[in-house]
Amino acid sequence: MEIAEELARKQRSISVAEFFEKNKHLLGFDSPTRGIITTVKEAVDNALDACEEAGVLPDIFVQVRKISDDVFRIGVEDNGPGIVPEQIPPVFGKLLYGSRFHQIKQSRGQQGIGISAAILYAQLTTGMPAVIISRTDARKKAHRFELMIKTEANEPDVRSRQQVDWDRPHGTRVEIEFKSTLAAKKRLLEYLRYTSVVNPHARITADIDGEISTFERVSAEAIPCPKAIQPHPHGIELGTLKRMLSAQESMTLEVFLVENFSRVGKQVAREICEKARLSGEQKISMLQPADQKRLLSAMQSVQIPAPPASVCLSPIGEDLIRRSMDKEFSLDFVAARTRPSSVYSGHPFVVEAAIGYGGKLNADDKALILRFANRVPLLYQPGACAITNTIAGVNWKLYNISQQTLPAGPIIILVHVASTNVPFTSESKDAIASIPEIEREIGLGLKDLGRELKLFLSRRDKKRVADDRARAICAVIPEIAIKVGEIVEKPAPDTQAIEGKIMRKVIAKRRTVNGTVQIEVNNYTSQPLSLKIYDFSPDAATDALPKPAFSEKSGDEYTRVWNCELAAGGTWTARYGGRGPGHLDLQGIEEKQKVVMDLDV
Amino acid sequence: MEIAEELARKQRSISVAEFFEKNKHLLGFDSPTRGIITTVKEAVDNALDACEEAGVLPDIFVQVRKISDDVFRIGVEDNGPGIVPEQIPPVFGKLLYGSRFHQIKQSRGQQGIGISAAILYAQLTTGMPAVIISRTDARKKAHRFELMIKTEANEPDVRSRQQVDWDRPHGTRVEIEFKSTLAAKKRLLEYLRYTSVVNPHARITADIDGEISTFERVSAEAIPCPKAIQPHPHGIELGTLKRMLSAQESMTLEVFLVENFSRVGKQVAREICEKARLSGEQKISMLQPADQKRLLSAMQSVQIPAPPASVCLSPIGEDLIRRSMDKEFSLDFVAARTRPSSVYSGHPFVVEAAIGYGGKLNADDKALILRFANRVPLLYQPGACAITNTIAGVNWKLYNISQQTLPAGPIIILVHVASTNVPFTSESKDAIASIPEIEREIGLGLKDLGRELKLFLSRRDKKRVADDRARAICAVIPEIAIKVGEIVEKPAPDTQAIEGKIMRKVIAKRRTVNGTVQIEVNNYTSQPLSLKIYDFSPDAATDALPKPAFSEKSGDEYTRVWNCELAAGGTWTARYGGRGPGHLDLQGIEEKQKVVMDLDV
Amino acid sequence: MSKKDLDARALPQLLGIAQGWYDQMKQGEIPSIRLPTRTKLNIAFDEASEVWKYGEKESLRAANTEKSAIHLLKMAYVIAFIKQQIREDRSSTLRELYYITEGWKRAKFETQDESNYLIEDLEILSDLQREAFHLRPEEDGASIFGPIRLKESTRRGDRVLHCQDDVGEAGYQIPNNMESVEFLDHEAKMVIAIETGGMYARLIENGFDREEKAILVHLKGQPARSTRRLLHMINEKFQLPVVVFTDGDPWSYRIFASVAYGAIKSAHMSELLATPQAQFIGVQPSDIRDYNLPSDKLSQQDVDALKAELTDPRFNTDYWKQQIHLQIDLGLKSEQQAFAARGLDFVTREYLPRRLAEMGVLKG
Amino acid sequence: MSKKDLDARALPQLLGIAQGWYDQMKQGEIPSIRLPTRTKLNIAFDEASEVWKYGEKESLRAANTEKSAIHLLKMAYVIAFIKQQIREDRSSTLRELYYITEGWKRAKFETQDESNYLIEDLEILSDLQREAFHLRPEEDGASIFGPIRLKESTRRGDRVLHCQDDVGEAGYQIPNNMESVEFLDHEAKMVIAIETGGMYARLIENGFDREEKAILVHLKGQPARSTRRLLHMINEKFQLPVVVFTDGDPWSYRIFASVAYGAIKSAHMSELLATPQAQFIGVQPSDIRDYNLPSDKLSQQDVDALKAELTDPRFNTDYWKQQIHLQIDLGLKSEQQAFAARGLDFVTREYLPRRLAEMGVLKG
Repeated sequence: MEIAEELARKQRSISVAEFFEKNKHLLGFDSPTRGIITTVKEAVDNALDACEEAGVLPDIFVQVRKISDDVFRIGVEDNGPGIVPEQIPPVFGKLLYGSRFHQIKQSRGQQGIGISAAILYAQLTTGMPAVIISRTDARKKAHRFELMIKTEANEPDVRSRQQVDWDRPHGTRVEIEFKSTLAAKKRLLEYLRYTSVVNPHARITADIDGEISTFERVSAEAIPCPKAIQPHPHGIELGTLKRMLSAQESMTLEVFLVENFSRVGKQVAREICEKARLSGEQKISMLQPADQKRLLSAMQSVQIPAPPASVCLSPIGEDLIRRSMDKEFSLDFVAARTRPSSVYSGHPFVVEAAIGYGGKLNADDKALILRFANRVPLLYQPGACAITNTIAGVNWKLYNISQQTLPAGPIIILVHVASTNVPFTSESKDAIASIPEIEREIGLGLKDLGRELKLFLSRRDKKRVADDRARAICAVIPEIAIKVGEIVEKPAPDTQAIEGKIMRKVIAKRRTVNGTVQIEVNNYTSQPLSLKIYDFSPDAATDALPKPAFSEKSGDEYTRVWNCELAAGGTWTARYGGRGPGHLDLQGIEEKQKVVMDLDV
Repeated sequence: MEIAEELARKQRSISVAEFFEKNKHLLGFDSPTRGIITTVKEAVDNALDACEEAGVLPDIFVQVRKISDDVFRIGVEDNGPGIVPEQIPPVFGKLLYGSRFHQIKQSRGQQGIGISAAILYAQLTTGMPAVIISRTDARKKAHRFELMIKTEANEPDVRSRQQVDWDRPHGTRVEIEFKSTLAAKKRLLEYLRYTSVVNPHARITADIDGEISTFERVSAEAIPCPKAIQPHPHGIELGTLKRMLSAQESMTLEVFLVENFSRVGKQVAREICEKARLSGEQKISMLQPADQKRLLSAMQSVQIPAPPASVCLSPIGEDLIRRSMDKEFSLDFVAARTRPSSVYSGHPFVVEAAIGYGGKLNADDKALILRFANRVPLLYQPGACAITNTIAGVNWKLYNISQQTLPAGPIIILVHVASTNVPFTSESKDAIASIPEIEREIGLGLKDLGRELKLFLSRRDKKRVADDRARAICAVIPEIAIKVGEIVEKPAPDTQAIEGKIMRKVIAKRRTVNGTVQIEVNNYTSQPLSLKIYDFSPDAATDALPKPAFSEKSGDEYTRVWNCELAAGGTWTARYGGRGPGHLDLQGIEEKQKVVMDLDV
Repeated sequence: MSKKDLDARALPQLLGIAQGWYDQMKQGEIPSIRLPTRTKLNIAFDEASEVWKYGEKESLRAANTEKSAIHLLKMAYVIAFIKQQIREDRSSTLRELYYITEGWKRAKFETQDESNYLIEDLEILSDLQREAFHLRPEEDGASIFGPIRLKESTRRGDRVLHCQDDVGEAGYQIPNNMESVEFLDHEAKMVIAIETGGMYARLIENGFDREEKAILVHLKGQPARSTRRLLHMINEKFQLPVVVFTDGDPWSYRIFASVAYGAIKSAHMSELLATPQAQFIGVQPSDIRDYNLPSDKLSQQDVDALKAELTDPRFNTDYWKQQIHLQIDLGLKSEQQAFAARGLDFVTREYLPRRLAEMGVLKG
Repeated sequence: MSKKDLDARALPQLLGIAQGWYDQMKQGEIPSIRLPTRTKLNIAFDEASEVWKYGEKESLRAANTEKSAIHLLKMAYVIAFIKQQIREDRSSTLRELYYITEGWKRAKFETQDESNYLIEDLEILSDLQREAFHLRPEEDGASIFGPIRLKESTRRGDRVLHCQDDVGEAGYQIPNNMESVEFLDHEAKMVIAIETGGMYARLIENGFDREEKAILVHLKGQPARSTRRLLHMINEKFQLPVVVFTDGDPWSYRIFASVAYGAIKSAHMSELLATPQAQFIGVQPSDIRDYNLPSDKLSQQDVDALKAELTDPRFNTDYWKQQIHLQIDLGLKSEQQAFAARGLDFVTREYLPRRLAEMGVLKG
């Protein structure tokens, strides 16, 4: 026997399930720690996608329960449309089976691998079947399946199937038992929090081994489900075109173009044919390989409008982003941009960006960066991601934000890329590849937001400048006057004139001199005013002159209130014996018209 | 109609070819530049594997020809056993089809994806079918196929098939047309050079668009082909065990264990059964899930010898590694280690390491690190690789090698990991994952080599110390003597006594003073010697005294030879008129006993 | 000017500043000061006095921010303190002033730099040297050796000293306040200002002061104000030529520039401190080439400094442009003492006589 | 010792070194020298002279490697050069020596450090100061002010000077070579060695030299050898107490240590340079606490320096251990002039009299 024949006997087909069983890391199951996050993520992605397709407000429940030292039972339950019983085995028990791979529209899951892979790895480590409960209608019972996967065949292996009662009128529940750890609990909660930020219409409740966290929805409106579109002529490769041609051999070329591509009407189709030097009337079965190449090149060079993004994409929207960010981080400033849709290699996409400032954020940190693709948070490999790199490429100093590669300060930056085909750098979907069109859109969005943030910061700074000037005039200049008087050996000049001329506000000063507290209020505005003057201090001040209209002790401190009618240019003073530090306030005048100064500090 | 039913209509199966077509980057086809390297690599890997299986000395021809601006035709041809015609379509036209996925042995390719994926991406970008020519026997004709892949079905699409004449008596040739660039030509040649280093039995010839490079073999012995073994009980997971059990339900447990696992004899099988509290006589079909878990845990806790690595692995061997490294880098020092085989998670592996020093290597650079897995060079992602990290973890300063994270200096470090299952960090096979057992072996090998290198360096340093001392005594001390004489106003002391006492060697000195060249040879050994004294200089030296036995002009330089019998303690001198720089040498005395000093420098 | 005269001039100047603020405040204005901006770009050559001074660019500092107001407050405190010092005939160092402000609450100085800068402001505003404020510099004074006689008024009475006959081999130590020194007479033909102590001692050992009738001044690196004042005073009073002898590197050229044209930091004092007639004798970059002096490679910092000098108005002459470009081309720098490589007498027997003749200081 | 005497002693010493090598080579031995190792660990207290000197640890340097042989060759060249200098009554700086070696081929010095180190070797081998080799230090000499009269022999004849009456307000400038100075008489009770110029001037202004009969010596930071030699000479000749007044930080304590015990670099000269009777007056860490002086935080470098001092044999006394530990606890350092925060007279009216009384220098 020839060697070649001997070798031939060993050749075998390999099932895709076998392949992925051996290559766990490809799908994010390389470590038990990460496996738990990947499993939850795949199940939640499916749940959100299903709710979206059914137009339901998602109400998702995530449960992680410890079974033994290293075994955890993960359950994810939604109120989606449910899955018809016949589809449950292939959907959960077969890799590369799903509804979204061939559809051109924004969705979270795409390959039909995620949840089946989770079930595959679970059965590999614990040998336990997955449990699926699903109900499609309140009038019907729920179905409960126990499922495994026949690895050699990549086919579902149904271990049991029964009808059961279930408290949800419709929805799906998956349960998987996994060898894992809870080391990444923080990251898991982070994933759920960020998921809720970009899915403001979803309520997510998590029960992580008894510890409950709820991420409430900020919007009670279900988001419209994106609809699939035809491929765009700019976005296909020769191999795909050939395939499409051979599937519909009896059509004429013009009809083929019009019916199979988005944005191609008769006018455009004719233009393409002309450019390719082909007749629109000929049957496509007649096209020679050289014709096909010319056709492709014509399709890609003719001007064609961008694909209809509004149909197939579902951005979150500026208002909802602002609200969800504010909910999670209580910000001083937040702005969001949803960019107009754009296109790369024929794939439509929309970039959304938001910037938040202040609030609970730490001023000493680097900016917090939240990356999302099709409403799914990206948790790993920030350094490899176009979002991170574009943020680093913006000159933040232009917007008065300090920057060391990445911007720094109490800042949060959110970027969401929605597309019919998000270009991930790897199948584990951790980072977005560097596509110039996408980077350009992210950059434009961020710069726009940067300008808005700068405006906010400069307004804040202006207020600071005004305060600074008030301190100079009301606190320091009087001291200069005293010292200068001493030098020239004359009485110190009165600095009230300066105060009035420059400030045109109401100025209240509080000062303690030799055991006497002096309060002075000057009305430098052009209006007579009715003021309430509040003074807080530990002094009883029974000798106060004039007598306060009100005086009360609360805790260790007294509160005194005087009412005072003050003409334009008028001055009001009060004094009492005391030495404690205190605090002054005015009512009856706008905040920006008032200056309160503690001269004891 | 229920929503669930509507959704169900859209569910479809996805072919693995479709999946990989959409996810190019997973297999290293993400950029046109890298695609060309990946394609050559997959084809060369297959060629080497095939030759190995057939026991043939590989003779591989790689050809890259530019067809148009961005289209290249890649051809790879081997003298392997060839492929029988019926197998050619599935081997090249179907992803996940191959002979090595289910075999436990060292091989380059494994998944049955690589070359088919290359054909898939080629047809996607150029629409051109791949051409395969294969011949299995000199007595038969070759078969020529034009092949494409039906993506939706992951099945071959044979476009033509014919018998042809071919000049190779047996072997296979693949031709693929690819949209690509030659930007990575240097890297491609690097890949071939390094491949030849770890496959010293292979001759590789490359014709890169007309530029020919040949990497000659250093060994004319075909390497023995590794043989597949049974899985080792320590290396399987519950899912796999269950699958094996259900495939052979009628066996008894003991027979099952003995027949299906390597290193399990009756003795071990009984021990496992005992530990699992199961009877070896019971039919395996009777095992309950809980029994299966106990069985697995027993299999993994019983002491079992490591798998038979010598059968399934094929390390290169120390001698061949040394020879191929020396061939490529002309080193001053080279040492290699093939470590004893070891095992991780039941997978046998062997680590080989080598260190080279000096030669053509640059002294200012970081060490050059060559990483290999199953005789395949790893070119990308060095930072993520256990080899790099282990090298960085060794304290090289202990071996007198400077180190800044990685060792530095004129050093080359080679590490080869051979295993039935190399744990790559990703499917593009760029880096080895951090497995403690493997890292330990790499570390031990490197430390061993480090000690040897240290020995070499210290011998070299000792020679330097001796030379240094000779310069001090023969060149500097005479100058000290002159200066000291000047200070104390006496004639300079004779320093010959010191030379003799300390050196006990033959010392030859050459000095030019005022137009006279003086040569002095002192025999400070205790033996009479017969010496030949060679003097090279641009001077004709017709006045030389004594007259040389031989004098000849060659080029611009004269060579003179004197014969001289020199008693122990004796001195011989010669002089001639001249001023040119020159060069002295002695014959008739061992290298380490001789000191030649040019006092003009 | 005698000490009393100086005090009589200083007090009204300082009080004038305070009075200005007083008047501003009386009129309901925010007190302010107006100062020239102190950068390289704002120094200009004054044809009349032949020195570089601050130019037209001024900045207004009004007390309308907390920072500026506190700056003026500090200035007021300092003026009051100086007034007291002058009245009591006391003096103090800038460092002491810094510590004294410790008790000034809001007017306390944060750093030593702050007090230095503030005193410079006062110098500019009052057109007086800090010595007039009874403030002593911390810096080390230089030494002088040569045929010149001077009178120093000290707290213990006047001292008359001849700088060859009445001093040790190290020479006469210049006091901090040159205003108390008066030069009486001399038998010299020139003044040589020398950067390093080694070369100063070499010239003394070789008797250069006697043989060539030279007054030797040891600059001790970048010269202190009192040293520059001394050179100015001798040159002004006796019209003696002044030459500057330094190492051949960019930092040393700045020493020459500060002697001849004034330093940027004290451009407001240039009329009192600078000696525009001073000439640079060496080490010139062309000397490094012509005498093949032992040298070091220029560092990147050196090259950067040379390039900065090309943009400095004080070096904007053909001579300097040529020398600096030459040095950048050579890529080398040499020290004064590098002449020792040609023998210990080379510098006094050959180099200096040749250069002095070239420059017209020594006739043939 | 007169210059002639010194020369008469130096020449035979140097020739003796050369003769030693000559004899070694005559006997067929490799020439070598033997030197104490110069590290902190090899200095020891010498009971007889009460100073810290190099201890027993020696290293042999034989010409048996190219590097060592060249070192000895260089030494031979330098000895020949010094011999010539002494014969011709010339002198030079170390920097000049470095440049002179330019023409010495294999014996040419690579760096300035090399010549410094080699001269130190020769000092140790010959038991003489470098001044005896007619080598001048580059360093700046200090100044002295107070009731003391001295005679300096210069090339131009002897000068007799009183350090209050015959000098300017900056005092008498110490020459590089103190061997040419002889102290004649004095009316002083003590010598105060002061780190900073500001404090030196403050004591002069406040008349402390007159009122308390104190000789004030300005150390100018880490004191040069000539300054330490001066303190040693006054103390030895007149048995006057010497107190050292520095800033309150670890670097200043090293100034005190080098005055009192000698520097590690010149431990071989300790008998001539150190003044073991010298006492530290302040600023003490306890002063920072007791007088609440304005202070700065210790940097990590400061703390490291303090900790290094705890292992330095020169600070191995209860007093210093206590003060240094206190300072580390406080985490603070203060400058001398920080006393100004309590008024310009505080240091002379209160602090110094109190400390001098405590130390027994001033009787109550």
